[in-house]
Amino acid sequence: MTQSVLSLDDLAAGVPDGALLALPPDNSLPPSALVRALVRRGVRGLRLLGVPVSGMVTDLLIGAGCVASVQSSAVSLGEAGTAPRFTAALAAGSIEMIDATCPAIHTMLQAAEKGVPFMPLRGVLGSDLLAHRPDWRVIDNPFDHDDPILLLPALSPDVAAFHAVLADAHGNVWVGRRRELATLAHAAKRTLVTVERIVADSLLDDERMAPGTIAATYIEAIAVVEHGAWPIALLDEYEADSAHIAEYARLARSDAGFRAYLDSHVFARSAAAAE
Amino acid sequence: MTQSVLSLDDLAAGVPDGALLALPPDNSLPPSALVRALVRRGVRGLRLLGVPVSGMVTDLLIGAGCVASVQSSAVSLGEAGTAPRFTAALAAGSIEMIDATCPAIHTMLQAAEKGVPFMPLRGVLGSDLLAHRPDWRVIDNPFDHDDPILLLPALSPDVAAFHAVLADAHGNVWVGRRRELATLAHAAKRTLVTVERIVADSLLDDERMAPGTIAATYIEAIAVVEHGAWPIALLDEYEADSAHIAEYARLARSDAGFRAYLDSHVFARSAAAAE
Amino acid sequence: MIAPEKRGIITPEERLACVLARLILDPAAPPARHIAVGAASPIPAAACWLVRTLGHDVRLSLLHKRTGNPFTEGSRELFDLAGQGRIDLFFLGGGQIDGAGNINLIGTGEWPGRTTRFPGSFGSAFMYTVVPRTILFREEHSRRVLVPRVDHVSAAGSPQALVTGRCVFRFASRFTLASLHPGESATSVRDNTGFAYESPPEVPTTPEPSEQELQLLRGPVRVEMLETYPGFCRRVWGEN
Amino acid sequence: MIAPEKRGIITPEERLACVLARLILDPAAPPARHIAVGAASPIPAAACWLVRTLGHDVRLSLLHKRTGNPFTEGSRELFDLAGQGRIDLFFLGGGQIDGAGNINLIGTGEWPGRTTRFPGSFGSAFMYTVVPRTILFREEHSRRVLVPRVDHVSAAGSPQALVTGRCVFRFASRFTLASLHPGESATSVRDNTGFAYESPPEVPTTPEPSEQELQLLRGPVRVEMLETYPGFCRRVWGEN
Repeated sequence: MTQSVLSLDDLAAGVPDGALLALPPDNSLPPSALVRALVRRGVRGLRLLGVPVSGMVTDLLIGAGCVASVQSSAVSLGEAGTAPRFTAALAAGSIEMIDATCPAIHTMLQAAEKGVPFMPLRGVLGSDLLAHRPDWRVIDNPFDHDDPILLLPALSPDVAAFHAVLADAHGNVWVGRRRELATLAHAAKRTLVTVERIVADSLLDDERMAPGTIAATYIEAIAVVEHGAWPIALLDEYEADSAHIAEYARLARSDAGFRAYLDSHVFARSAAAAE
Repeated sequence: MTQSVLSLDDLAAGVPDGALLALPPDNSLPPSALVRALVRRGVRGLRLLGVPVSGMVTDLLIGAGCVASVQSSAVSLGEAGTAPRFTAALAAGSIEMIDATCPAIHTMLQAAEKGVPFMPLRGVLGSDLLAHRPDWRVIDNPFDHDDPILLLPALSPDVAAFHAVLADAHGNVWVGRRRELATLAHAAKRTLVTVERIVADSLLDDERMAPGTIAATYIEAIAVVEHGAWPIALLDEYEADSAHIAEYARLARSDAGFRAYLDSHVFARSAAAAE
Repeated sequence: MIAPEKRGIITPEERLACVLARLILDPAAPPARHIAVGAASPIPAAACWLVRTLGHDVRLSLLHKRTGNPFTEGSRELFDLAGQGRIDLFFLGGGQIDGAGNINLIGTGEWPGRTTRFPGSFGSAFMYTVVPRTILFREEHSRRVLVPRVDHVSAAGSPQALVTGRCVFRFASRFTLASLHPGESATSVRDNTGFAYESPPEVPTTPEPSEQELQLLRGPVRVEMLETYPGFCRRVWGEN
Repeated sequence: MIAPEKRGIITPEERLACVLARLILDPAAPPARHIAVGAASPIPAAACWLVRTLGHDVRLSLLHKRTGNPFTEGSRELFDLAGQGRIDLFFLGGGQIDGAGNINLIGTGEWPGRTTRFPGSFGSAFMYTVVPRTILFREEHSRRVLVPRVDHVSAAGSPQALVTGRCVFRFASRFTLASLHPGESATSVRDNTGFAYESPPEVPTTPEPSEQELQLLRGPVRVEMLETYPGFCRRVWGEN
């Protein structure tokens, strides 16, 4: 295989400071362990992209001071409530927020996937989002009259990262029905993936596994991290650790609480060694 | 389930004369048995769409006088050579040919899938296809200077038809990695599917089957037809009957030979009863 | 099944689910054959399941259903479905909602919500205009939420109705008070609503759930909801 | 493995595969890290496998490989890949090819090929301009195929080269004769070529396959090709 199987830290080293880093939200295989490794490494100035919204790992990166800007359609901890470090950073003015709406982010990634400079999207025209997105453009539909329509520019993340269930020996990775990750990998310049495990047989040789597989073509490097999505759920592999997420939500309300969380669950030798 | 499980003939009755009927080519689950039932029914004036090219069932429909026009990027029997009835009908001027190029057809279907009036595509500009596609339009890329780009209109087939491996009791159908059929079903107004068999358990409950599944939302009706792709291959279920296809290619070179083929393999009581 | 001390007591959640179910089935509105429901919307989800268990042939797409999730094209499929015209009805909420039907999920104060930040617009800017019917739903009914003019418009549209913890508003270019939930009055609604709305001289009381509706909610609807909304089920219908 | 009567005889297909392999590896051209090969292209496919078995790290996407097909996004994925800039090299043929590098897959006579209809343009109108390197390949080298001006332009582009059963042309705004296959002469090529091209005073002979190349073609390449191109393998390399 041309993909490298790396240690988690070496995979994290592949995310340069200042990168436009695309991350899926908490229902779509976020790379939680990789993000903790990024925090340990002390990455700085990340420009995060929520695909199409953002969850706990985004809040963690913001709290740890790794983030310059967030482009997303929402930042939230889901059932656990608002994203406290995100909210605090916005109030402090320490990060830039670039608001979007879910289908617009999908569309911008699809334009990059197709290699076209833009793609249209219906709706959105009555929203104040438009006034804050100088990169979005309204044109008259050339196929009709009096029909303004939004054009969105292609968006190609520098790095996409997610936690897949498994990879095969050829570097193909399996994400089940979370096919937005395939679009993301197609659109991104580089894709880094953590997986629970590596299997020997080619995923592409199995008609039942192939449809949920992202071909190795799109994958730059892989690290094996068991429970790499924890505390987030991973398809039918394991459920969310709701108690832990609630604890995070509680601690992260204050700077001190967030520091304590980092010390216990990100920086502590035992936490790092587990990954 | 809201989908009906019909007999093959009742499914065929769902394709009205003159419909814009989208059909996949010979590597992508063509509904061969359904097409034979359409020929027996005597459907007329079909406007066929190749997704994105056309194979044996298109040639068969043309030869049987069912077709008014073909929009496709190529019509061919693959290894068995040129499509003889297509070629004869074009020489006779009895069908209209609307030439396209593969990614343009994918793009037009994706525009319909997204509910946008058009979608751009790179390339194509030097091709004579453009002069013969008044529905295609070149504009200046609004995001750049001196950058002409092709816009393709959304294309929503009246009916899409294909032969899937299986359906579940809820009407979800499984097509493996032939995901262009998902895009097609999303884009089409109505989708009719034949399947080898129906399984009891929901395909959507199985993370390994779900990614190759088209949800019942998009499926109007299903008929169970064993070997419904024959003589074409069906994924890992069965291989192509190359000898039969070669025989078709040979017989279909002449009007008389094609009639003989129809009599033996489409109209004969034994042939019809087998479906 | 239902904790004894709750038996017979109709919870606000049950009442709201029934209100939403009746709006879904409103014979004056275009039929809702396919409804999509977001993750943080257990009451709208309960309303949809109630409609289903009442015997209506409606397709439900629960966005965050973990097993049996109907989306196999990834998270863009909901929006593509809506773009295709295949979603008839969607529910939206808002940190702020104004009298023109605008919703604000961005925040208050200077853009992008320097005073109070809300989570963000999600798909609202698209869904509100593309889906034929939208029901606005927000339990909190206060001048903080229902404002004369939202600070920022996440999405603009024409809702079928706005359902709150106090009342039902119908919408036709502006809101009209349609019914008051038990315990509310024209005055209590007026006092807690920041935007102007029509108020007929006689405002009916929101009908209570029927015995059949309650039985369905507490039986088959609860069973369907358990996997996706365990916390909600526990809170409304008790343990086990 | 190889039928005794064929041992030692280099077939035209083997020669052409080696010619294409050398063009793929041309150090003057941008590197070919990912090559896509169409269904009806066994010789280009053999060339690609030869490059692979020679030890070069090149990714191959065989469009109609039945098992292990790398495309899991359906048949549009090839074109999206090309649009992303991830395909470095593609092969195209043509019912007609002209001296400007245009190819015609539509047909001859009045549009859309009323005299002789070809199958259609496939993805050529896109791939030829979007993929950085295109090698044109057509075994038949005749005035019927190589024409002054194609009747219809399926696709226009700048090929790296045109390889036929008689010779290799390189391209830079027009074709230049680069090498003659064994048995051909400047005259035989001139007589059978309908378009004008540059011809240097001395045209080298196309080098024969090396012993290593032949062994790889007849061994591991043949094994890789068997599933997708059984008829071709039988014809070129005999039974079993």
